[in-house]
Amino acid sequence: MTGSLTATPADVETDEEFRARLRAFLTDHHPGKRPRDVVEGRAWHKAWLARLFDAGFAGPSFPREYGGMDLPFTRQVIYQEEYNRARVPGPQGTGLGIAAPTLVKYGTEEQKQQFLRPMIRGDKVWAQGYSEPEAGSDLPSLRTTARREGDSYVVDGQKVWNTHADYADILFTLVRTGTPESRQKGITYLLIDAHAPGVTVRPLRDITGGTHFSEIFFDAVRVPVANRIGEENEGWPLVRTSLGHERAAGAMNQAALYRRVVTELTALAKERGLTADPLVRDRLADFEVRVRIMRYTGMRVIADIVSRGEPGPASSTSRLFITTFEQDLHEFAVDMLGADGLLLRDDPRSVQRGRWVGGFLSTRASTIGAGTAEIQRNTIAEQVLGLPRDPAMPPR
Amino acid sequence: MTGSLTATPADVETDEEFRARLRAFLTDHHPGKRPRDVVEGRAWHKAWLARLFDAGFAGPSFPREYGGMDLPFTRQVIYQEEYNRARVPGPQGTGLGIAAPTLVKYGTEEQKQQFLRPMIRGDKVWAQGYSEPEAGSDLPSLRTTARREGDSYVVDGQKVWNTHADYADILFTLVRTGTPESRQKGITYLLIDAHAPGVTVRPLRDITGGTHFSEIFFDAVRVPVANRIGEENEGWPLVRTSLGHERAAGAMNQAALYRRVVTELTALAKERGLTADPLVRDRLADFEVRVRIMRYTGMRVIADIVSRGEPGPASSTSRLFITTFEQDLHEFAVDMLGADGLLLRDDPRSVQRGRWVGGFLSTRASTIGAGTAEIQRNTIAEQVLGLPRDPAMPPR
Amino acid sequence: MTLTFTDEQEELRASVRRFLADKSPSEAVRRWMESEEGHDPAVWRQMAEQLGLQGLALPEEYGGAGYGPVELGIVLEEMGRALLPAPFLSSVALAGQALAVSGDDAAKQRWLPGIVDGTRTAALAVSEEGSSWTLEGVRTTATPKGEGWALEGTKTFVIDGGSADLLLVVARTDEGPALFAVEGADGVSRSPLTALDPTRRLAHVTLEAAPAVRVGPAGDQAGYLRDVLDLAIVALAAEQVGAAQACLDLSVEYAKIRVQFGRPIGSFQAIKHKCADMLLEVESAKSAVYNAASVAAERIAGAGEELPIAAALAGAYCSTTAVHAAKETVQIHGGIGYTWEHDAHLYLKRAKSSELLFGAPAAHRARLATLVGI
Amino acid sequence: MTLTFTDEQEELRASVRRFLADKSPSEAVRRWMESEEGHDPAVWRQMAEQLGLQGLALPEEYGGAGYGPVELGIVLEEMGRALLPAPFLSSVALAGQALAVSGDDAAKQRWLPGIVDGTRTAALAVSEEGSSWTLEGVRTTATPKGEGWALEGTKTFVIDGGSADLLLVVARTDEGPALFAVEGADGVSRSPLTALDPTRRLAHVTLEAAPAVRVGPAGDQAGYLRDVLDLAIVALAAEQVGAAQACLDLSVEYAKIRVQFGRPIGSFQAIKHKCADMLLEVESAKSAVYNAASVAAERIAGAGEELPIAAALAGAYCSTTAVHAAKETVQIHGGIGYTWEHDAHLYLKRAKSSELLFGAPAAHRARLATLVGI
Repeated sequence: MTGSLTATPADVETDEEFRARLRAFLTDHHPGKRPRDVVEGRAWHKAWLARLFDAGFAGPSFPREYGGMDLPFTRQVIYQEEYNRARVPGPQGTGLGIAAPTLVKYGTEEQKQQFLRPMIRGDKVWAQGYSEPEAGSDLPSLRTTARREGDSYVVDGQKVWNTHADYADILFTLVRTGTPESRQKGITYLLIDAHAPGVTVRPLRDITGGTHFSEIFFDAVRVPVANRIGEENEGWPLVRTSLGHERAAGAMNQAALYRRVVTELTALAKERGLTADPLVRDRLADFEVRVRIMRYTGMRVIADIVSRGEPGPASSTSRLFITTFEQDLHEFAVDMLGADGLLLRDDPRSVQRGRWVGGFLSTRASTIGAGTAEIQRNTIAEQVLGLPRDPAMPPR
Repeated sequence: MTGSLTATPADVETDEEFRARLRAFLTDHHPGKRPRDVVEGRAWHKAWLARLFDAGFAGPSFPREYGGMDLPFTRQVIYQEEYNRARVPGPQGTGLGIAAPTLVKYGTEEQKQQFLRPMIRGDKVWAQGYSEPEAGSDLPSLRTTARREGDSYVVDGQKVWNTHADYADILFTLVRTGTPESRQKGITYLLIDAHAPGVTVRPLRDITGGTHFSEIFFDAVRVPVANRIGEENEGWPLVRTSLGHERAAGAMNQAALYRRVVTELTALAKERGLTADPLVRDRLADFEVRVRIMRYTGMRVIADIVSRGEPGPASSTSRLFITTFEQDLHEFAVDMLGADGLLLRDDPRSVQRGRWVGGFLSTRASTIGAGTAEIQRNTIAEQVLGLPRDPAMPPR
Repeated sequence: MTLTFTDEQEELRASVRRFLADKSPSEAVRRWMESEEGHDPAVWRQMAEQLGLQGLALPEEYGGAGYGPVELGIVLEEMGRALLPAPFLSSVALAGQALAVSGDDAAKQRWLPGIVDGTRTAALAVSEEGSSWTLEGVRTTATPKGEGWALEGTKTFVIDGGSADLLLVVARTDEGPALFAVEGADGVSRSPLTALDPTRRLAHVTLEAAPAVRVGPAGDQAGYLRDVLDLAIVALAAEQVGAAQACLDLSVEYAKIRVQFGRPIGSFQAIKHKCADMLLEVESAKSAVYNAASVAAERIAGAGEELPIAAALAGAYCSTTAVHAAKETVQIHGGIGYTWEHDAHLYLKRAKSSELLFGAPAAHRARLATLVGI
Repeated sequence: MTLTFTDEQEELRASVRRFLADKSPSEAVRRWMESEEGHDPAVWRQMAEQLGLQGLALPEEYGGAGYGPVELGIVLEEMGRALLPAPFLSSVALAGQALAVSGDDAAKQRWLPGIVDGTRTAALAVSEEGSSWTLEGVRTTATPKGEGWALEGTKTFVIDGGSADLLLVVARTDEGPALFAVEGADGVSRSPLTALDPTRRLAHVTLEAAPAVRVGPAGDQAGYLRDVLDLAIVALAAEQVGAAQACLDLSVEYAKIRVQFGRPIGSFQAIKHKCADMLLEVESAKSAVYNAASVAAERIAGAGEELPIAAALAGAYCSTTAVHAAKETVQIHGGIGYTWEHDAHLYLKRAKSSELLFGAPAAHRARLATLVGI
């Protein structure tokens, strides 16, 4: 399976040759349009990821012994550029982006051997189990408990805002093993079989009317102690496993995505004769400014990583920049379209199948999920600028 | 001196007759243009106030026995409208607006007799001594001390941001008589003779280049105990003496002032051909919206006071509304004028003697002085909306 | 100009609020918004029979109570607060007021009693494809035919246009735009729109030689049509203010009870400042809309020349306020505010929809600029 | 495109920062801004002699070091940070770069060596009354006269135009706009402007049959003039970013030490969020200006067709960032930030002034819109 990788090792191939080879593969094997049916779509997606893996083009940043490509960072960037350019589907679930780096850093050799390859190949879909109804921005207050019983933990509690959990195989989950007041000091990181008895996943309807998130209920779910990553009560630092490089590449992907979106919005505005309005032009120009800056910042962060080994402060504000940008952009698009912008996807008269109004709704989550914009600003202020903590906040 | 008042008592005169009589007086006795020279200007100002008082037209809200007019509230509004319309100078110093209501409520009969009439007539100019360099938004932490010695207090310390202090006769001042940690519980309210030995008033140059504020230094200044308003260590509640009605009338005055200013700015924009730009038109229209709302809110607050005896929540946000408005307005004016907007008063080519760029600078103080905009928002949230206090803040 | 309320008006507000809390709580709103009809006919009847709301601001000679835009504004503010799904805005505030100011006694006699007693509903059709809430954008034509007229054109975003018994349609004639009444299905095809706000029904209406009756006194060049549009804007602004106030209330309540990091989130400055800014905007929006309603009342009494200015001002400011308040409400509620179960999204959808139906804020400002001579 | 700096470039930044901290601290800035000359001639000489800053980005054949806009940007960023009052932007970045890209060997030979060694200064005169930093707004005319040309017109907001030994003036000819060199007082009257920013001298220049030499190769229609204007915008943007960073640093430092209510004000969310937003903008502005400088370098090397876009983008974003940062700095400092003694107002004045000198942000965006085909 790793044959194709070793056949053209990085040290004999130039960056541009690598780019060409990847581009050729992605073009030649492009899986075409996703089937409309959700279940068929997932199978189609899985088949694509397996093909990608089998050709040696999966897991660009992960070690070869676990099925990854182990690319140097500059080449990871090339990989992301080409992948994005080809418009082929990315990983299913959130395992590769979040759980995999944690496993690589904190997992035992057995765990890495067991879990990484099927994850990278896409055979197993992973979903996150962090958030809880009562512990939103204050994750350290989580209440889902795990009680040790012999070689197992028994898990009880509820998680929420879990993307992909409705078809996931493995849930990487934070549970409380310490006292209720133990906060960060009593949290353990467990991998839970989503198909185990006692696990119930219920789709959660959100403001878009869709079910992009789920709730997970654990009712006396038995989890082998072997599925614990790191030590008991020492799971908290694992949440913070630096995604530095992935995050930088992710920001570049977002920049490329929104580059297309701004171009499409501008085309729409012109098509409808709206650019005659200087107020519309001014706003569109502002989005043009911001989407370009998004790309320059991404490049700057990457350049810093390559030349100094670490990103500068610009990397800390990327997410806030992007999330506020995408909210502003979608809302402006609706405003620009006027009442026509209100028509939803299902309306035959909707503009571009209601994508803008849909985005207006879904991007409300951008400044909430994975830490609200307010929490992000706190973090930037404290961790990057070194401003003092609020004395009435629990210690970090 | 009160003869003219009793000659036409409110109960035999209709509101419209009162308005006509006041308007006639203000028109007939309009003092003309203020002399350029600062000292001459102050004397001219004083003479006007004395003439106003002698005609029975000073201190609309204050009791007659101390020289005021004791007008019912509706008539105070008429008074303010006419006064503002006539464009005659208002009171000198900040005594009438701030200290007088405190004196009326907390002063002894002797103090009222001694201080109010000369203040209302403008014979004595009053200035405030609250702020200190270290106690900005956190006024209860003030450090200027007053030590009791027989029939006197001996005052030492420094005050800052005192308007009119450079020509004031009386400084109404907060001093610490309790322990350094006593906060609100150790503050006393003193009237200090600005000409007493040990008082030094030093003009403070601000960002406009002008000296609109002063610093006051107290070096062993002896203040008679008779000049204490309220009890020792019980001065803090005096600071909060409700200015309810005056504040509502003040907001109406601001609305009338800015009504003129927006009209003038629009005229300037048209004169320079700038209203052809839809971006300029949109901003001007927004100021038009806001300045009209300012007036409606003022009227609404007054209507509530008249009909229910107290203003609604709208009165709590007026100041924030006005201060952000005046900042936005002046900055926009400079932006609209482009580089020409940068020329200062002294430049012969300046636009309207640099009033807009001057306003751009001076309105920076609007969101700082008398409680920053941030503190104002806290207060609104806590006192009007009932949101809980920050647990790390000292008790109020 | 009155900017405060009498005891009687406050009592009206209180009784409408009680009625809606009782008859149209969130569960009911959600049930009816997903229904075929879109609203509860029983509640609609009770509104008419018990409270007389449909007739409150319509003339006494047709069964109404003869109050005006100020009282109507109070009712609409409460309906906005409760997100009531009902054809009240369309039938009473838009069509009802349009008939009332038409000066056409025959038309009033014919249609107002049914609107007043709630047995019939009407809708006002102004916007067309690519246009907004303006007379200038009207391309639908009316040509004389027999005793009446024939209408040709397409109207869209007609509020409750799918269910209304009577359509009042703005159309062009050789003498300028005028208002026409269309009843029955002859030449009329209506299709529902699937749009952002689930609590309000919108329709697309195609008119092909649809028989119509002209509304408006003979010889009049439909000068009152601008008033019709402005009264609608003022009515919607009242609804928006009510919704914004509801958002503020929801946010403040939640901020007091939601605990994070061991303390209520309302003790954090970021949340406090958001709420304080919302209060500022809500109070300012009230000033704008109370003024506008007051001017509208004067207008109906024959004065109130400032109505176009007051309406444009209220339309611009209240729209922005309601959308901002709703967005902040979602944000302050965090994850819960993003769920279908919480009402925050209903306010967001109502606010965003209302912001664009009668012209976006910038369009209102542009009109205001012209009106005040900028 | 390079968006990170080499060790050599970082060393350049460090040495310029050290030099300015040593030679031009706040006290010196304040002393010289109130002086007749407006800057310290000794520091100016040392900049040339010890660091060679004036020649850093100018061609080697005229005594320069031959670096380009990226290195010049680093220097300007540091000067913006230090609010250095000196004719560097005008003489080196505006006039020096204009000459360098003119393609006119004679002009370069004649004037660049003096600019490079700091013995002479030059200024670039573009704006006229009622116009801004555009070629379209130029009404000053140049007519052939003898061997040279005669200029007629009025230039304003000329940075350091009062003291410059050489004026480079954009004027109209029958063949379009072109650049002209004016030396001496013949036909030239200069008067200082009293404007917002005390750290930068501006002049009003009247030209009445002023003898001039055309700059630019024969036959060229001055196509490089757009580059001249864009290079100026990029240079100013670098200064703005430096000033914005200084504002952020001042604010963060103050927020750490200023105690109110028994705790540093930096522990309050309101202050934290202001600082976080400033960081976001400053970092974004850096991305904009580093890209622009990099494109400018490509442009000078004969490519970089995106320069107009990159310059408009940097001009729009960096202007706004610097003004916002300066306003927040005043606000965060409270009363002390409103005093003449604190530097906050100097940054505010520099930022507001820079925002408007070469076209306001909306003008940059309008140009960008056209350039990218919006």
